[in-house]
Amino acid sequence: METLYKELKQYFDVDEFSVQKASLAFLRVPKSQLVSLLTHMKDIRGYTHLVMVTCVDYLEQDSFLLTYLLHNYSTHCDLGIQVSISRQNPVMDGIHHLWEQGRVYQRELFEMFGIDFPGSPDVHEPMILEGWQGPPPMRRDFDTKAYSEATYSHRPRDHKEPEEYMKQQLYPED
Amino acid sequence: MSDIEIKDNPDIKSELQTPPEPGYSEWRKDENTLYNDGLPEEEKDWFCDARPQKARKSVQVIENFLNWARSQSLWILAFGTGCGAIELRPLVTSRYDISRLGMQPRPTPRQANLIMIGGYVSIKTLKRIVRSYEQMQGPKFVVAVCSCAINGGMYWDSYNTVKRIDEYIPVDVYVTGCMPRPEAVLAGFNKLKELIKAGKAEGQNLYIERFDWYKENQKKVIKDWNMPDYNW
Amino acid sequence: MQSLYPPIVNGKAVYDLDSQKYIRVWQGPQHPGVTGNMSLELDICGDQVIKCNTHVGYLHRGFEKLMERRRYINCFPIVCRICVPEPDTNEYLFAAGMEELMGVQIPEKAMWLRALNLELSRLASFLMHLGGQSGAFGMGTVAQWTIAYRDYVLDLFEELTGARIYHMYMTPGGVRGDIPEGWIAHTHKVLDGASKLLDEIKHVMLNNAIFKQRAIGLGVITPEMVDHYGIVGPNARCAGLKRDVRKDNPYLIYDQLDFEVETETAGDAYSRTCIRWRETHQSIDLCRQILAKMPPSGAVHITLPNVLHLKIPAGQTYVRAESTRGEYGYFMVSDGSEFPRKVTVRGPSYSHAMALLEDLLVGVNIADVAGLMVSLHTYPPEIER
Amino acid sequence: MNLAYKIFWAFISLGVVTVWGLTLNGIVHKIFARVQGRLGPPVWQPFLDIIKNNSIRTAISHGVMFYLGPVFRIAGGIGTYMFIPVLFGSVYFSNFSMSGDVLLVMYFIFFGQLGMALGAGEGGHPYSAIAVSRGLAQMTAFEVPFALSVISLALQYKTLSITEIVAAQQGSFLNWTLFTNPLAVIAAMIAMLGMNMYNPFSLVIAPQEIPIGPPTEYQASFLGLLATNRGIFGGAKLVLFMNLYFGGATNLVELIVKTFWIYMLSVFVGAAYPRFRTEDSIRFFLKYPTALGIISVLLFSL
Repeated sequence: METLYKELKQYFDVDEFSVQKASLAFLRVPKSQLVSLLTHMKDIRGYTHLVMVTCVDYLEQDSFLLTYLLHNYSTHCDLGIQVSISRQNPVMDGIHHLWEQGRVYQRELFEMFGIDFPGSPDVHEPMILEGWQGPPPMRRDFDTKAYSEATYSHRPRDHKEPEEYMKQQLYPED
Repeated sequence: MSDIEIKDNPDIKSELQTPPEPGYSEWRKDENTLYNDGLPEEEKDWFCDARPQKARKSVQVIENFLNWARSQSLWILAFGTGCGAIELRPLVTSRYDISRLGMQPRPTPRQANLIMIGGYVSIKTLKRIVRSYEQMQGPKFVVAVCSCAINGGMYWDSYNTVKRIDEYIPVDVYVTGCMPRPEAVLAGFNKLKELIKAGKAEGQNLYIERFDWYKENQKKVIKDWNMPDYNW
Repeated sequence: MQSLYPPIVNGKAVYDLDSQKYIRVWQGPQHPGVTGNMSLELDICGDQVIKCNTHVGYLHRGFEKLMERRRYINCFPIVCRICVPEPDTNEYLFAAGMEELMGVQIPEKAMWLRALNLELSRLASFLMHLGGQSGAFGMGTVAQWTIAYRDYVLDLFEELTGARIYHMYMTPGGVRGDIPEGWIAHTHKVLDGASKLLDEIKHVMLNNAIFKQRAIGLGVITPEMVDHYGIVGPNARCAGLKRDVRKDNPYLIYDQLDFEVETETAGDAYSRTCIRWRETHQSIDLCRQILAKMPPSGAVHITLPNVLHLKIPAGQTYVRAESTRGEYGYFMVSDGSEFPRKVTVRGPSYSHAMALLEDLLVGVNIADVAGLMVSLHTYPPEIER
Repeated sequence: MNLAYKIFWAFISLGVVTVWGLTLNGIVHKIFARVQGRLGPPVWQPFLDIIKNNSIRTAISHGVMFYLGPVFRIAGGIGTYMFIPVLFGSVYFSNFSMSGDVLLVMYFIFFGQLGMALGAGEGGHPYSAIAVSRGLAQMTAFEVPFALSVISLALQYKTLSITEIVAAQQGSFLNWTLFTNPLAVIAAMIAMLGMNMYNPFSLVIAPQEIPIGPPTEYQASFLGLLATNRGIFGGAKLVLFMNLYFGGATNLVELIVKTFWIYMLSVFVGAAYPRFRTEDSIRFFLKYPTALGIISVLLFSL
């Protein structure tokens, strides 16, 4: 993995390389070089399997961290390629031309985080949520508990509160 | 896990937050017609806009006999709405075999009498459940399996699942547990049979009676209401 | 003769649904032929599907959001609910990810017990799949046999873990308990019965002329498609690729077990069924091997500090395991607090049921839609979580 | 015997065959269940289902033809039955067999299904339309070997009257068509597998693909009517096959035993096979059974 990083360093602006375990490493790449790096990894380095695309919301740093995890079936190694994009204008280049399932991940990311992938097929169509009117739900600033309490009614408990009840049972003198 | 605890239909009346209003809600034209607001203008002609009416019962003696027959031949709608559907398969196979009780899965809501709500209900599924429920021909029964259908269960703080299914469709029998064992579900079915025989499972008429209340609850959570107000 | 398929303009088929040549039908979510709660929007011409759209999201509960606001130990009861037929993979992966980030090692015996549990759950899931596959082609008898037999495997789980479906057995730091008395003999009995049942299934289902006629040549996956669509597990192995996480990246004690990766070359629904049939046998064999090689005694879990206030050092990792449907993975990010920063679940159905199914279904007879869909062994909650 | 008595006894025999047909349905479900390793529904379950379906309080109609679909179907079933002699030599259980022949009966077999197709088509559900087209295609296919087999019988017995065909088979069991014209019987029995809609020819009503088929939209008393017809039509078909190929029956016990075993053929095949696609089943019907039918016709016409 270290040698791979050194070789990649010659062509791309990769940094923040970290090895998690023998078969897994992460590195950071600027937004503009992501698609060319993925194409390079897929076509030349044998990282042909796109395991997943995911996003972590760093609200405090005002950025989204996208992780593209690639797997190499001949060395059985994973490489997580991470790219940080602005939270204010989340637009990213699509990878649906490299992997067919990329468009599904991009649809999900648009729906759950509001990250736009211009040109990706059906990306603006609702995939999982139907008739959703709130903010993208997986964003850190969306409070699911508050939303749930405001939208759905709660069934009142018609028995004893378990906390009180157990206290009476176990520590009656308190 | 999975205690066998079957509750009778909790009297919904006592838990109503807002009693059904005497006036007409804004989505109802008059006493007997529905607005069908969610539909596009050109499709409004295609759908029935009559308000559903309460079904008449026959003479008590005949009704008792018919109730007995209904209880002996319950057809379940084959709609796996959540994890609870996984226990439907052991139920129809040889270990538990609900066909002994005269029950069988039925793939179309038109021919089913019983809908089994298997656990959590997401908003997208709720829309389909309401649709399937309204397409079923009465008397129709609802068995809600798993805790999630009762009070939200594990997903009490999820933004996409409803916490009480009885606000949206009338429920006859609840089966608690996550997952309830097939025996518990079977006991729930037997309880339902008793209720039917006793003439207490009148969910269909309850739905019509409190139609406005149910519709308002449904429209509150289903934000894109693009179907007729009542799916005939 | 007029072409069956509509003209393609800008990469999209253009046709008029009102022309009475095409009809749009929905299969699901309320449809017995569709696996789980998802739906297919099929445009058909005569008996042939010309376009398919998969619709998912009927089971979305927002697990990844819910986990962000639960402590690590509170996540445990909900992770197994992501996949109902095979919850143990989720339990294992979440526990393994946590342990890796914490840098703890679990005892030897716990590893064997985890592997045993994983293999048993694979067995149960495969039995259900074989039943579903035969049921999709109308052979209700085999479906009844296998699904009923799966119940005996669930009985084993019940005896070992106390629950039928959701076991919550693999807690962080090991497993919850050791094997109860008499369980091993019971397990051997169930495994023997299962391999006998599988032989019967071979006679009734795999050798059946009509089954072969319908399944052979249905939904062929070529080796070129595998990486393009992200196909994993038996669906990739049926195209002739030797890809099995248990061999490639051995986890737990799989490097100490003796097994071969099953492959087929045809890539159609029949070869997928055959692979799964053989892998069921393999699971039975692995269970027997584990029972034979397992250390008889030893600690089954390590003592963790108070799990309610467990803080995990900052870091990120990806762990994977082989489920019945293929590679299952958890991507976990910790920021050093008591709550996980992000847990992403990579379910194998994600690529199978969406992009792959939509393309494979084109040109298939509408009668075979259910058979093809079941043969990919998709399970919707993995997609939407 | 005057006409009023005749009608009276025809209705009695209709009742008998309905009850027997439904009981057979129940027995068949029980046998399927036992093959699958479970207890199965009670034998009287079809009766309960009919009562239940008729006691549904609401029903949705989609128009006049939708109403008439099940009516046509049951008219076809009753029509089929009315022109078949049930018991040979019995004045009570001979229905109106003197006025019609086997061609009329075949017409009625078609009639019910076509009427049902019209009614189901008005249901408006795409599944109904797809299943109707598949069902009619498959029906046309299995009518070919059946018609060939009937032609072969007509050549053999030089008559089309069912009563005379039965009369010709009396005496010893060696006089049955089964032994005198085995090729025609095999062709017709394969056609019967298709008629009974069990596996492998059950694609039309397959729940996994196009659920339930033509009656997708039918509910409540419509479905009750269809289920009743399943008893009548199923019974009538069995009686027809018994008369044509298995020497008829002279008393009710013989009728029950023979129809039971004729029905069991579909059950044995149905429990062990998956189902054909429509085009495969059409191809199958037009291959082996049709060839057998043609050979048997040639044998008796030369």
